[in-house]
Amino acid sequence: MTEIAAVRPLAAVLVSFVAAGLILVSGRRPNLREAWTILASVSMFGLVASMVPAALDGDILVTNLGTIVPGIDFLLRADPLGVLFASLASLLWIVTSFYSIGYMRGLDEDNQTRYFASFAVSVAAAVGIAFSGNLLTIFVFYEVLSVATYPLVAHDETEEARAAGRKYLAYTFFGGGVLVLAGTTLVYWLAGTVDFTPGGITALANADPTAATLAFIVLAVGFGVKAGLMPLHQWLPEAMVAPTPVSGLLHAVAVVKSGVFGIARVVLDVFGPETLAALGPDRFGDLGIALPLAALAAITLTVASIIALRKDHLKRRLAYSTISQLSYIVLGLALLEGDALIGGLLHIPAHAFMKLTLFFCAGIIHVETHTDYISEMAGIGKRMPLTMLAFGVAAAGMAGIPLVAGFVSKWYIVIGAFEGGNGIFAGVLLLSGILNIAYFWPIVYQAFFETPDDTDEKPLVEGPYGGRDRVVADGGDAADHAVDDHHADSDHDDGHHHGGPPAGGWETRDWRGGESTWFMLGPILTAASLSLILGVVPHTAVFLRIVETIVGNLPGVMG
Amino acid sequence: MITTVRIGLIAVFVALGLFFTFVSATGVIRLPDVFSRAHTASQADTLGAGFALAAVALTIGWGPTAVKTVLLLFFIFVTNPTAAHAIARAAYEEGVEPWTKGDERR
Amino acid sequence: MTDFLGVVTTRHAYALFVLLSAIGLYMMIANENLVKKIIGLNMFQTGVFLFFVTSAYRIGGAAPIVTEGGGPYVSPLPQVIVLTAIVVGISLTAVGLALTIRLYSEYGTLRADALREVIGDE
Amino acid sequence: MSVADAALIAGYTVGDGLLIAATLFVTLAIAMLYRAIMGPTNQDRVLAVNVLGTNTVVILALLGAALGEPWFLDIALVYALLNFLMSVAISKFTVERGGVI
Amino acid sequence: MTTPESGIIVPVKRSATLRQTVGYVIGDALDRAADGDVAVVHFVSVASWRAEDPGSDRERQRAVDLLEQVETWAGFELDEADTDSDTVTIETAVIGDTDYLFSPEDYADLLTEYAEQHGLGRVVVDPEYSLVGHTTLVEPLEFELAQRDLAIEEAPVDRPTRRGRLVSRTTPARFLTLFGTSMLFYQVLGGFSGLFDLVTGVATALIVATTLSSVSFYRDPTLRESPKRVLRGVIYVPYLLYEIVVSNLVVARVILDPRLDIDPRLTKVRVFVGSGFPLTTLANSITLTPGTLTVKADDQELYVHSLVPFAREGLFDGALERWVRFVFYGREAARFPSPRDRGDTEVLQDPGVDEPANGEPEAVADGGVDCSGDDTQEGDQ
Amino acid sequence: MSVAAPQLAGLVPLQSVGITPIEASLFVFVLLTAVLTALFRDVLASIVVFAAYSLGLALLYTFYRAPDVGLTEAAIGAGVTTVFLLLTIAKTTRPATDARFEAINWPAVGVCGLFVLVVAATLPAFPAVGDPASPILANADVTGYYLANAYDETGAENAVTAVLAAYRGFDTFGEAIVVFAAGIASLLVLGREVFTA
Amino acid sequence: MSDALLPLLIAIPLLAAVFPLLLGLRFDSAGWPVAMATSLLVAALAVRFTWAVSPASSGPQRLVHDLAGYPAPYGIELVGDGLSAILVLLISVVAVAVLIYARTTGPDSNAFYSGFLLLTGGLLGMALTGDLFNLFVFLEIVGLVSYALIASSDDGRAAYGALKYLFLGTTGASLYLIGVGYAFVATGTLNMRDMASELAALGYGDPLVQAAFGFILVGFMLKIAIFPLHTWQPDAYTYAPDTVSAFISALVSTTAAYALIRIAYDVFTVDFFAANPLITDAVLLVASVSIVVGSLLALLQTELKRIFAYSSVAQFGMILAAIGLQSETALFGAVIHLVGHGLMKATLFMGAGVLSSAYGAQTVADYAGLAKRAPITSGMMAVAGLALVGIPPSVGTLGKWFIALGAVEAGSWGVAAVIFISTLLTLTYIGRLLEALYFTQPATDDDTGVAGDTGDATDDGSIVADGGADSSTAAGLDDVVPVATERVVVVVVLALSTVALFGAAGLFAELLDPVFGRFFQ
Repeated sequence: MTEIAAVRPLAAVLVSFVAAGLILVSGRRPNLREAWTILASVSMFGLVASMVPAALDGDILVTNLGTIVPGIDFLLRADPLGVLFASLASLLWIVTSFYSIGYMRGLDEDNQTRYFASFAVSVAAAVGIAFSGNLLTIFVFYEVLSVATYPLVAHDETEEARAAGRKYLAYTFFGGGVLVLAGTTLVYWLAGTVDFTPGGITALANADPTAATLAFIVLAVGFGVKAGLMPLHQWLPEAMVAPTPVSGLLHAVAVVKSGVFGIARVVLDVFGPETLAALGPDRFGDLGIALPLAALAAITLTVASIIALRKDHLKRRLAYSTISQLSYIVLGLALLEGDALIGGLLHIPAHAFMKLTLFFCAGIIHVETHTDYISEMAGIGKRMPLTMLAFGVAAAGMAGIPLVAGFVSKWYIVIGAFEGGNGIFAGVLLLSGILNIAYFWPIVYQAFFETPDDTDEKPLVEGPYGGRDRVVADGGDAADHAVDDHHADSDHDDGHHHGGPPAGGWETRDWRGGESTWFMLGPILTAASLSLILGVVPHTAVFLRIVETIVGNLPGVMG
Repeated sequence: MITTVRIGLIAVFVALGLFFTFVSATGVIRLPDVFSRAHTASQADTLGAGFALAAVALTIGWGPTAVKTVLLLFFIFVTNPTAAHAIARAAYEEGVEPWTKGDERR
Repeated sequence: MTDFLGVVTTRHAYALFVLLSAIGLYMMIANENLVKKIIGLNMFQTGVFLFFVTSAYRIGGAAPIVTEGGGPYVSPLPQVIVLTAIVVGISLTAVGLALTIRLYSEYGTLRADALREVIGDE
Repeated sequence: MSVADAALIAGYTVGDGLLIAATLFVTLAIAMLYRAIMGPTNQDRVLAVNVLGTNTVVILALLGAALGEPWFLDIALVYALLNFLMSVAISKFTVERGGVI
Repeated sequence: MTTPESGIIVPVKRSATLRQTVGYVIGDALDRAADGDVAVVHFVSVASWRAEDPGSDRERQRAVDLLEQVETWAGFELDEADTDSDTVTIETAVIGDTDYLFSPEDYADLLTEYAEQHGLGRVVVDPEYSLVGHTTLVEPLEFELAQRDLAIEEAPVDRPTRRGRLVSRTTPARFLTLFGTSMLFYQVLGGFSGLFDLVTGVATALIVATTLSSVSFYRDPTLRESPKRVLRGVIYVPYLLYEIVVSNLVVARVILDPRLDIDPRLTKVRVFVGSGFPLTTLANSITLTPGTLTVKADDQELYVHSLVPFAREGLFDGALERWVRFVFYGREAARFPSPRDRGDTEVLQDPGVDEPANGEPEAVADGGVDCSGDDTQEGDQ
Repeated sequence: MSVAAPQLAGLVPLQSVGITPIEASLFVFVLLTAVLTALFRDVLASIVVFAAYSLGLALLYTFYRAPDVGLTEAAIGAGVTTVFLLLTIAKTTRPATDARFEAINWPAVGVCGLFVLVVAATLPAFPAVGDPASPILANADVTGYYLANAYDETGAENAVTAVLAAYRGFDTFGEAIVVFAAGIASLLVLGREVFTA
Repeated sequence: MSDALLPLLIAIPLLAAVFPLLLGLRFDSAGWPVAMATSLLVAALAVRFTWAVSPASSGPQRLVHDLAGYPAPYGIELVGDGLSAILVLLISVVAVAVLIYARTTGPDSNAFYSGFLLLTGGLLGMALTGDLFNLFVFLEIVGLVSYALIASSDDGRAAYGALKYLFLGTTGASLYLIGVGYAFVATGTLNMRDMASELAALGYGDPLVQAAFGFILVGFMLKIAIFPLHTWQPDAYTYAPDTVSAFISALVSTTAAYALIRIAYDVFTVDFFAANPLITDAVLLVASVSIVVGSLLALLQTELKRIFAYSSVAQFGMILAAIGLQSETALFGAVIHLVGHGLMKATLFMGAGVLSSAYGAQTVADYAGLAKRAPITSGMMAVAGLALVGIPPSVGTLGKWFIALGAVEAGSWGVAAVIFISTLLTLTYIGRLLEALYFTQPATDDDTGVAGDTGDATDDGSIVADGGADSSTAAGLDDVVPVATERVVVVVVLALSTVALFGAAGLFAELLDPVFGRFFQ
C-alpha cells in the first residue's frame, strides 16, 4: 500500500463540477449543453478508469487540499473501495446521460438546464464521496449530494414533487447534517482523527466503549438514512416522483449507494470489523455491535420485499425493491466476514446495473406510453419487446437467478453468512430471493403473457401481504378501473394520452428498436448487458477483483 | 465674642427662614385656588429663602463665595415672582376661575 | 430581622437604586403612553446613576476638588462615569421622543396598545 | 476653622445645625408634594414644583455651608435659573400649546 | 337617507392642523349622528397635478398615502368616541387630476361638483389648508365657496402661534454692555481667580455677547441714564424689602390663622410706567409684596390678584408704582396721583350682592360692569 | 469636618456609617416623586413631577459630594429632559383624562417585584455606603492615583474635570459623538415630516 | 507606529461622520463618496492591523495603545489582538460591501451616511476598547445610530420597531452598566486587564462578582437578541431599509456577542465559569432554548426578512452556547460562526433587498419562481441560505462543527444534540425559501417558461435578468424595476466568500491561537 500524491482524484471530481458550470452557462443552446454532459461523463470515466490499475496494485492516489480544521485535512484518496464506487458512478453516468437526453427531450420537460447541472453536481459529489479520505470530507460531499439532488427530486414543481423534495431533504439532512456530523464529531473527539484507515482507526479501538458504540450507532443510522434502512426509508418511494433517470441513477446508484458506501467506510475503515466485533454487550456474540445492524438489514430486506408486492405503481415497486436490495449490501457488510464482505461490496455494482436497467425500462414505458401502473401493462411486451426483455434479465438478476450479476453477489453473502455461523441470515436471504421472484414475475407475465383485453386475470400473488384485492371486484373497464389515485399527479399528460393500453391493444413494433429512440434504448441494453457480464465473468469485469483487493487489504479478515 | 454673635445670628436667620418657608408650604397646601397659592409660593418662600441664604452667607464668611449668596438672593428675588406670575397667568388664560369668598374649598 | 435592618440602613442608597430602577422598569412595562414609557426609561437610568454616585461616596469625604492638605476625598471616577452616562441618556431620550413624534404623525396615537393593534405586532 | 465647625449645642456644631435645617427643608418639600398630587390643575403642580425648586436652592446652599463645600453655591445658582426657566416653560406650554421655545 | 346637511366634504392637504381638523370634523359628524342622521364625511385630496404629468404617479401616491393617514386618524376618533361605528361613514377620494386647476374658483367648482355628486352639503376647511404652493389661500377659497350653495366652515382648531419678532439690531453699545455684564458675572462666579479665568471669561462673554446682543435690549443703554437708574434701584431695594417683610408678616398671620380669613379678588389697575423693563419691575414688585400677585400685564393694564383687603389698599395707594417711576424716570416723575385718585382701579370679581366691594364704589363705576369670566377670552393673540 | 464629629452618646449621628436624617428625607422625597411619576395619569402632571424627582435626585447627588453630577442632573434631568418632553407633547397630544391615577398593572408589579428581589439579594455584598474601605476608595491604583496626581499632570484642581477631560478624555469624545449621533438621528427620524410641516 | 492604528481605526470614521453633513450644505450628494473613501481607508487600516497582530508578521501579537498617553489603569487603553482583528476585518469588509450596495438604493441622504460612519466607528470602538465603561459608550453610540438608521425608512412600522429596539436596547445597555458597576464596586477599576487580575485576587465566588456577570450577561443578551429578550429584533430588521437591515443584522449583534466573549473570557476568565457551574448551566439552558425556539419562530413567519431575523435569534443562541461551554474549540467555532453568520446574513438581506426592489417580493410566497427571473441573486441567496444551514463546504459548517465538537468535548450532550437538531430546523425554513424560489410557479403569470429550454436561463450575463431586462420571460415582468449591477455583484461576492471561508479555518486558528492561549492557560 503506497500513497502517491496525484491530482487525478481531484480532477475526477472537478471535471463534473466544471461541467455543471458550463451547462448552466450554455442553457440557451441545448445541443451544446448536452455535449458538455457527455464530454464530462466520458472524461470522468476515463480518469477514474485510469486509476483502477493502480488500485489493483495497491497504490493509492492522494490529493490533499489542505487543512479544513486543525487535525483534519480536506483529503481525496483513491483507494480500491473508492475506485470501486467511483468507477461505478462514472460509468453509469455515461449511460444515464444518454438516457436522460432521450427522456427529457421525449417529455419536453421544463428546467432542463437545471436538471443537467444538478445531475453533474450530484455525480461530482458521488465521486467525491468515493474518494473522500476522511469522515469530514465525506460529510462535505454527502451534503453537497443532498443539496444537488434536491432539485432533481422536486423537478416537477408540483405540490407532490415539492412535498417529496421536502421529505427527502428532511430525511437526508437528518442523516447527513445531523447524525453524520455528530458521529464525525464523536469520532474526532474519541480518536483525534477521522482519517480512514483500512481495518479501522487504532485509537478508536482503545477509546471509551460506550462513546464508541454511540458513535457507531449515530454514524450507521446517519448513513443508513440514505441507504434506505427501515424505518428511515420513507423518503425513497416518495422521491420516485422524480424523472426516471434520476430515480435510476441517483436512487439506485448515487444517493442510496453513497449511504451504503458510507456504511462500508464506517464498518471497514473507521471502526474496522475487529473493533466492531469487540463493541457491544457480550451476548451480541461474534458480530458485536454490528449485530443490530445486521438484524435491521435483515428485517428491512424482508419487509421491503413484502411491501413491494403490494405496489401497483411500477417505480414504487422498484423503489421498495431498492430498499430491500440495499439491505443485502448492508447485511453483507454487517456480517463482518470475508466472503460476506465481498458479496456485499460486489452487490453495489451488481445491484446498480440491474436496478438501472429496471428503472430505465420503467422510464421508457412512461415516455412512450405514459403508463405507470403495472396493472395497465398487459401485453406491453409486444409493444416494446427489447425493453421488456432487458427488464426480464434484470429482474432475474434481482431474484438471484444464475448468470446474472445478482447471483454472484448473493452467493458470496450467503456463503459468508454460513461461514460466520449466522445461518439465520442466510435463511432470510433465501426467503427474500423468493419474494423477489414473487414481485417481479407478475410484471414479466403481464408484459408478455397477458393481452390488454383481459387484464383482470393477471396472476398477482394473493397472499396475506400481497395482492390487490380490489382488482377482483368487478369486471368493468380495465383502464378506468386501474387508474388509481396517484395517477393524476404523476404523469404529464398533455391531453393526448391517458396511460394504460389503447383500446385496441398495443400495436406491435418490430424487434429492431422501433419501439423508442436509441437514446434510451441504448442505455437500457448497455446496462442489461453489463449485468449479464458481471454475472457471467465476474473477474474479467474488474469489479470482483477490486472487491477482493479491498477485502484482502483488511487486516484480520480472511479473504 | 464676635463668633458667638455670628452663631446667634445664624441660628435666628435659619429659624426665620424655616418659619417663612413653613408659612409658604402651609399656604400652598391650605389656600383654596391656584391664584392665592401663588401668593405664598412667590412671597413667603422668597423671604424664607432670603433668610436662609443670609444664614449661609454668615456661615461662610466674607469672600467671593458670599458674593455668590448675594447673587443667588438676587436671582431668587427676580425669578420667583416672575415664575409665579407666569403660572398665574397661565391659569388665568386657561380659564381657571379665581376663588372668591363663599365658594367651596377646592 | 435586625440583620435585615442593618443591611438596609447601611446600604440605603443602593436599596434606593434598586427601587428607582424597578419603578422605571414598571413604567416601561405598564404605562401605555409612549412618553411615559420614555420617562420610565429615564428613571431606570437615573437609578443606575445613583448607584455609581453612591459607590464613589465616602463618609466625611470632600468633593474631589483637590487642594493642598485637603482630603479625604470621594472618588472622582464614578462621577465621571455618571456625567458621561447622563449625556448619553439625554441623547437617547431625545431620539426616543423624536421617534414618538414620528409615530404620532404616522398613526395619530401615542398609546402603545393602539399602535400594536394598528401595526399588528405579535 | 470656619464657623461651620464651631460648637453649637450639645455636641453639635453649627454645620450640624445647618444640616438639620436642610433636613427640615426637605421635609417641607415633601409636604409640598401634597399639592403636586392633589392638583387640581396642572398649574398647581407647577407651582408646587416651583416652590420645591426654591427650596432646593436653599437646601443646596445650606448643604454647602454645612459640609464646607462652597462649590455647592454654584450649583444652587444654576438651579435658581433653571427653576425659573422650567416654571416659565411649563406655564407657557399650558397656555399656548406648541409655543414653548 | 342622507340629508345634504349631514354630508361633509373636507379638502385635505398635509398641514400642521390637519390632524386637529380631522378630529373636529369627526366630532361634529358624531354629534349629528347622535341626532339620528347618518353622517357622511368625504375627505378629498384635490390634485395639483395632472394624470399625464411626469412625476404624477409619485404625487398621486403621496396624496393616497395622506388620505390613508387621514382615514386612520378618523378611525381613531371614532374608536375613541366609542359609539356605533356605522353611524359615520368615511370616504376618501382624489379628485381633479384630469383638469388644469388655476384659481380658487376652479377649486371651488371642483369641490362643488363633487359635493353635488355625492349629496354633500357642507365644506369644512382646515385653516392651514393651502391650494397649491405655500401661501394660505383659504380666504379666497372660502369666498368662492360661499358664492355657491355649500355651507362653509373653517375648522376651529388651534393654529400654531405666530410670535412677534424678538430680534432687533445689534449695536456696539448693546454689545459692550452685554459683554461687560457677562464678564462680570463670570468673574464673580469664578471668584476672580487669575489669568485662566480671565481668558476663559473673555471667551465666554464674547460668545454670549455675539449671540445674544441682538435679543437682549429694546434700546441702547446710555452712559448718562443707566448708572443713575442702577443707583436709584439700589435705594429702592431696602424699601421693597421692608414692604415685603411687613406684608409677609400680615399674610403669614392670615395663613396660619385656623379660620383662614381671606377675601381674594381679581382687580385691574391701569398704571403709568413705560412698557418693557419698568413694567416688568413693577409687576414683579407687586408680586413680591405679599397679598398681591400680578396675573397678567396688558401694556398699561395690570390684572392683579389680591389676597386680603389690606393688600388691595396698598395696591390702590400706588406706592410701588411711584417708586418704580422714581427708579426709572427720576424724582419728578414720582409725584403722581395714586391709581385710586386717578380712577384707574377696578375690582373685576363682583363678590356678590350681600358683600359690597370693600369701600371701592368708584372702582366699579369706572370700567363698566362687564363680568369676569368672559374677559379671559380677549387679550393677546 | 471629621468623620466622627458628633460622638456624644445618645445623639443621632449625622456623619457616620448608616442613614442620616437628610439622606432619609431625600430618599422619601425621591421615592414619592418617582411613584407619583409612575402613577399620574395625566402626562403633563407626570412630567412636572418627574422634574421634581430630578431635582431631588440632584440634591442627593450633591449630598454625596458629586457637585458636578448634581449640576448636570439638574440641568439635563430637570431642565433639558423636561423641555424635550414638553416639546413632544406639544407636537403630539395630551390625552384628556378624568382619573387622577393610573390603574396599577399587577403583572408588571410582579415583574418589577421579582427584579427588586433578585437585585436586593445582592445588597448585603455591598460595602456600606461611604465606607472608606470599599475597593473603589481604597484602590490606590485608580482613585488614589487620580487624587494624588491629577493636579500635577493636568493642571485641573477639580479631579472630576481632570479625569473627564484628560484621563478619560476618550469617553468624553465618545460622549460628544453620542450627542452628534442624536442630532443625526433626529434628522433621520424626523427630517422630512415634522420640521417641514 | 503600529499601535497608532487602533485610535485611527476608531477616530477616522467617527470624525469623518461630520463631513457628509458639512459638505452636504454645499453638494447634494456628498455622503456616499465620503463614506466610501472613509470605509476604504478603514478597510486598509484593518488589513494593516490584522497583519500587525498576525503571527505571520514579526510584530507583537497584541497591540496596546494608551490614549492620550495616560497608562492603563488610569487612562483608557485600546487593545488589539487576533480576536479583535477578525472583528475589525469583518466590520470593515461588510461596511464597504454595504456601501457599494447602497450607492443606488440606500436612503439617499447625507444624514444617512453620517449615521453609517458613526455606526462603523462605534462598532470598531466596541471591538478595540480595553475599558469596560468605554465599551458602554460605544455600545450606546452603536445603539443610538442603529435606532435612527432603522427609523430612516419611510415605513411607520420601522419607527415603531426602532422605538421598541430603543427601549430594550437601552435597558440592555443599562443592565450592562449596572453589571460594570458591580464589578467596579468589587474591584475599583474599569480597565479590563486590571479588573481581570483584581477579580482573580478577589475570588470568583464573591456575590458581587457573580451579580456583575449576571447583569452583564443579561444586558448583552438583550443586545444580542437571545430568545426571551429578542422581541425587538424581528420588527427592527423587517421594516428597516434593506441596506440598514443588511448592515445591522450582519454587525450589531455580532459585535455585541464579540464583546460578551471578550468580557467573559478576558475579564471574568474561564475560571469564573468553572467556579460557578450554576451560571454556566443557565447560560447553556437559555442558549439551547433560544436555538430551538428561534428556529421554530422562524418557521412560523411568512415575511422573508422576519424569517431571517428569527433565524438570527437561533444562530446567536448557538454562539451563546459556545460561550457557556468553556471550551476552546467551541469558542473558536463561535468566532468563526460570528464571522460566517455576519456574511451570510448580509448576503441574505441584500439578496432579499435586490429581489424586493426589483419584484416587490416580501413574503415567501412572493418569491415563487423568482429563480428563473433572477437566477444570480436567487442562486446566491440559496448559497448563503445553505451555508446558514451548515451545509458544506461553507463557513457555516465550520462554525457549527467546532461548536458541536466543543460541546462534545465538554460532555454537554444536550447542547450538542440541540446544535445538531437546529441544523434540521434551519433547513426547514431555508428549504421553504428555496422551494419557493426554484420549485414554485409564480402565482400570477401562468406558464412562464413552459416553452422548455428557451425560458430556462440566460447566457448573456444573467445579471441582466436580475436587472429585469430578460426578454425571454418578459411576459410577467411588467412591474420590474431595474436593479443596479453592483448590488448583484456585492451579493455574489459575499455569498461566495461564505463558501471560500470554508478553507480558512487555518487562518482563523493562526490569529486566534495566541488569544485563546491566554484565555485558556
